[in-house]
Amino acid sequence: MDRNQLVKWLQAPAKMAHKYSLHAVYFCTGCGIIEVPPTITARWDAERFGVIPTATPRHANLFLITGYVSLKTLRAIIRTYEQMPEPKFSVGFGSCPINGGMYYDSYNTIKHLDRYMPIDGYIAGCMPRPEAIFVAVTHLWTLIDKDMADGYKRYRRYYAQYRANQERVLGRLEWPPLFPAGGDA
Amino acid sequence: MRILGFVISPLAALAVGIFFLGLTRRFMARTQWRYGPPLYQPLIDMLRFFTQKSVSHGAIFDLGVILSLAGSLVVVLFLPFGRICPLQGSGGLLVVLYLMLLAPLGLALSAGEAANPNSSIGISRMFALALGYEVPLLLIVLAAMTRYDTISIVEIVAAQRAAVPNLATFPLVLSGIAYLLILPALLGLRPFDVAQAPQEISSGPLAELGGRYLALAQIQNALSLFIGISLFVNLMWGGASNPLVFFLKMLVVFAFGLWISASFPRLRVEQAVRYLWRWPTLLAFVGLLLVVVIRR
Amino acid sequence: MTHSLKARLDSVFKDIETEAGRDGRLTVIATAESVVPVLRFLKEAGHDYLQLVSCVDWIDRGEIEIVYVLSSYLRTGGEAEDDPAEIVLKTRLPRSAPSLPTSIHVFPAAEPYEREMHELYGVRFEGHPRLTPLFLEREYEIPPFRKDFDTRQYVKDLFGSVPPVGEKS
Amino acid sequence: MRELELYFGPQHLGMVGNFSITLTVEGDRIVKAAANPGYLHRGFEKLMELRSWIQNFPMVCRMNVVEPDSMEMIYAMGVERLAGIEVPERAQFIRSIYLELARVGSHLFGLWAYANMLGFDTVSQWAMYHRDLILDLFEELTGGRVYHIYIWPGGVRRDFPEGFEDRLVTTLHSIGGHVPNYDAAFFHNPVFRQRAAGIGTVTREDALALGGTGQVLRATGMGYDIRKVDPYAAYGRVPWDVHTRQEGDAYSRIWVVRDEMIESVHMIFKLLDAMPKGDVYNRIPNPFKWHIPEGDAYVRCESSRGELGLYIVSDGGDKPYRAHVRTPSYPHGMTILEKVLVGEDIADVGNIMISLYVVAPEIDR
Repeated sequence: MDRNQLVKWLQAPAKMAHKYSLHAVYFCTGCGIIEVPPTITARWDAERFGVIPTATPRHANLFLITGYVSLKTLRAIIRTYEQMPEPKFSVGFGSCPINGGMYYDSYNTIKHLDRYMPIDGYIAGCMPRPEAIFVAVTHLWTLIDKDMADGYKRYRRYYAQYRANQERVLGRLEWPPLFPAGGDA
Repeated sequence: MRILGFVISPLAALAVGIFFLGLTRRFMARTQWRYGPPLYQPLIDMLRFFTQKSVSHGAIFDLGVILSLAGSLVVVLFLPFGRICPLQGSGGLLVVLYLMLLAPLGLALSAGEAANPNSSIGISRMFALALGYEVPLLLIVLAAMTRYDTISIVEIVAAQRAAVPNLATFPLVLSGIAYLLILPALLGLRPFDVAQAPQEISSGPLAELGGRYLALAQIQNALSLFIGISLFVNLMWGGASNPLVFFLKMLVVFAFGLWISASFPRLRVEQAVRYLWRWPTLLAFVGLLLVVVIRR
Repeated sequence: MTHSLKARLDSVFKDIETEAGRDGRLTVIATAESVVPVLRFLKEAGHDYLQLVSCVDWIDRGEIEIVYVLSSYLRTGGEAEDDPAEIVLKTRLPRSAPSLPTSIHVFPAAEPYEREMHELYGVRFEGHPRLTPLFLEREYEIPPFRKDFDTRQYVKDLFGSVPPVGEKS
Repeated sequence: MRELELYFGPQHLGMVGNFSITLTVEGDRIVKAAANPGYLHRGFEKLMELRSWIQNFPMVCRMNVVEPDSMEMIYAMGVERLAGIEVPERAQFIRSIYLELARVGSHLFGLWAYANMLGFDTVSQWAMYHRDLILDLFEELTGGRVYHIYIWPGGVRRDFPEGFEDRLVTTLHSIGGHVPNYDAAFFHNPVFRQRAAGIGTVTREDALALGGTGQVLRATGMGYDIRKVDPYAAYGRVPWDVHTRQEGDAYSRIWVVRDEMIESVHMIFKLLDAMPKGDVYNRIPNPFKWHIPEGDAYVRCESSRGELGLYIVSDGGDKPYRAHVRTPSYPHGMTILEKVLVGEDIADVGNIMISLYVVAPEIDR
């Protein structure tokens, strides 16, 4: 730990703790999940940087959406995202959450994930290599440092719009709104 | 001095417990051919949990978590750490055994309030496992109490330090081995981590705990590591005259636990209970029997 | 000697066509009513392995074709032996209201395939105990695997209409 | 006792893939299980109808992310059967080596998943590390870590690079050197035996009636392997054995996987020795104007999880008219899983599912 880090730790301990303790929800949303086990195991060992998978969304603060999102999965993803405690960060993994990727004309996968839930960053590629996950994590660190990883704030702010988009593709959602006031906007 | 003990003892226990948590992750990482996180990683995690938004599921939920932590904290006060032991005069082993049950009870309360099916399964597994290790643990503790004719832990430690190893201490070796056999179950380590089993029931009782509550549960976990090991060192390995030696002894015991933990997959709960009721119970029973016979 | 089974089939069932192909393959074309009896006959003849139930939408002919691919676990078949290695049983149904008796009493393995065909092609399997939704989340007017379901247009209509979230400019 | 409905998955640490099961339980016993797939449904076969014959190669491999190579193989076989393309001898050998390598990688992934499910992180991490060494070989050969798109109609995309064979042999030897470690730590581990023996028993009758293949069937004592039954690529050219066990439970399935992995490595060595020189592909027509004559075909090959089949129809156009993939996980994950789970303990759901080696994207497609 160099001196710069130490100063940062003293100035903003909470922020630094969020940076170095990214616990990811283990949710195999698509084929990107195949590169997660190498990342968290012996070859790349993401635990060096505090990134580990957890079993329940309540413990997590990082949501890696690994690959295409079908409609049935979208429902589960929104549930999971809403269960995570704030502050929480979400990263889209692979081309498919960005714009549908090679499933651009599939009737059952959604195309722009950021219209249904906030995304703090994307990792492009099909499949992105494990190194790309590390690059993404360092980018996320920078974003957290600069208070730019504010997806959860956006979710609160534009909740009415997000909820409307979710209901447009999924039909009526069976759970009550997370923010009953409908957000600020 | 005694007042100071009330502060130092829990802090020392906490420090040791959290160090053990970090050590677990580091040790596991090395057996798995990786570097692993820094030793202070549990501290970072706890800091994050504390600063995250926590969702409460009601008053009982809060109370349960606090109860389990408080129970463990009080137990720590009864356990000599080297010479530091704030509550040496009162209670002793029986109170410790009693209070050790508070921790799972508190978690059960909060899990019941959270109404997550995984938590409920975890709790029932936790109590089944407790049922498994309480029997040999009681026999072991009884053996120690009968041998030294006291229920005070401090006096047991003193008696062990005074006595020269002879034939009369042999039965306690059996009890000691029995204790080592149930140690992973007591600490909730791998072959017996049925209650949390992330792959089966999503962390069980902890499934609904988030933010602050999870941090408190982690602290409780650290303390329970301390309690399980220090009880062994005090009862079976003669304690220590200063905290450093005591810590080193604990480290050796914990390393043994980790070694077991790294080399076995998880048992099912009924298999775990069957195991606990077979060999450790048998050994502990024989130990107790011999202690009684030799005393006659 | 692919002919023996072919000849037996021809003699037992009147309303089927059989055609021996290369590589020990036998194609049988049956009517909707004779599918289950033919399957039962083939199973008793040793072709006990239902590999696949598939479905082809021949939109130009106005037909939906259900395809059963059968082979045998024990006999490898081929020219040297008595039986064909692979039997493809086809039946053609009208596109407007495709309906067929279920074959799960003969081949339990057909159960999920029939559910899938029901969902993706809208083929009714009479007597199937659970024709509940399998894969799909939304309901579709035209079953999505039919040729007249334009997935690109559908995507444009559904997902293209979802607006981006943020400050409205 | 009260019956209770429990949802297992889709967000679950012990589960590989996005899949859920609705369980009806009585206490800890499962009374009824209903597989609930569809979380990964993309309408693959529909999308394949919209892409030309050659454009479909990047599509098919994405159907199964754990072992994409057998998917490429099956599609190439289907196209070759329909279009009547011959494959040069050397390409057949390269395909076999490539597929066997993929099988080892896939089985190591399965071992990771299984050990991880049982909470045995030590072995699971070793397995994942060794799989990564194999992925490195793939990367050198094809340029991709996960998706390779290496097999083409009429052969393979390129020959082995200079010195690749040596590196292949070295890597496999170094992984093989760890087999005693795996045996001591995992396969002969008494706790593993306790956890897996007698769990999730599939009887041979059930496996046959419900369409079981692969190690599910081989663990019941039946040596059914498409590589022997209906040899493709170069599997008929070298001698090798099919490994079976009798019990049909999770323990014997994992043992079959282990034996198969070792057999695959031996097979690669034999194939390397017997490999002839020559071309690795036959020219195909201009892919943009490639029309394949009308007809239909069913082709099959042995993937690491069982029989993989493809029913492909051409109407004489430049795109497949219909393609239907028969994936091994489909019967294993739906009919067999639903049958086997009844009467088991809820603690063993993930255990059984992974020992059947169900890969969810294969079911949903």
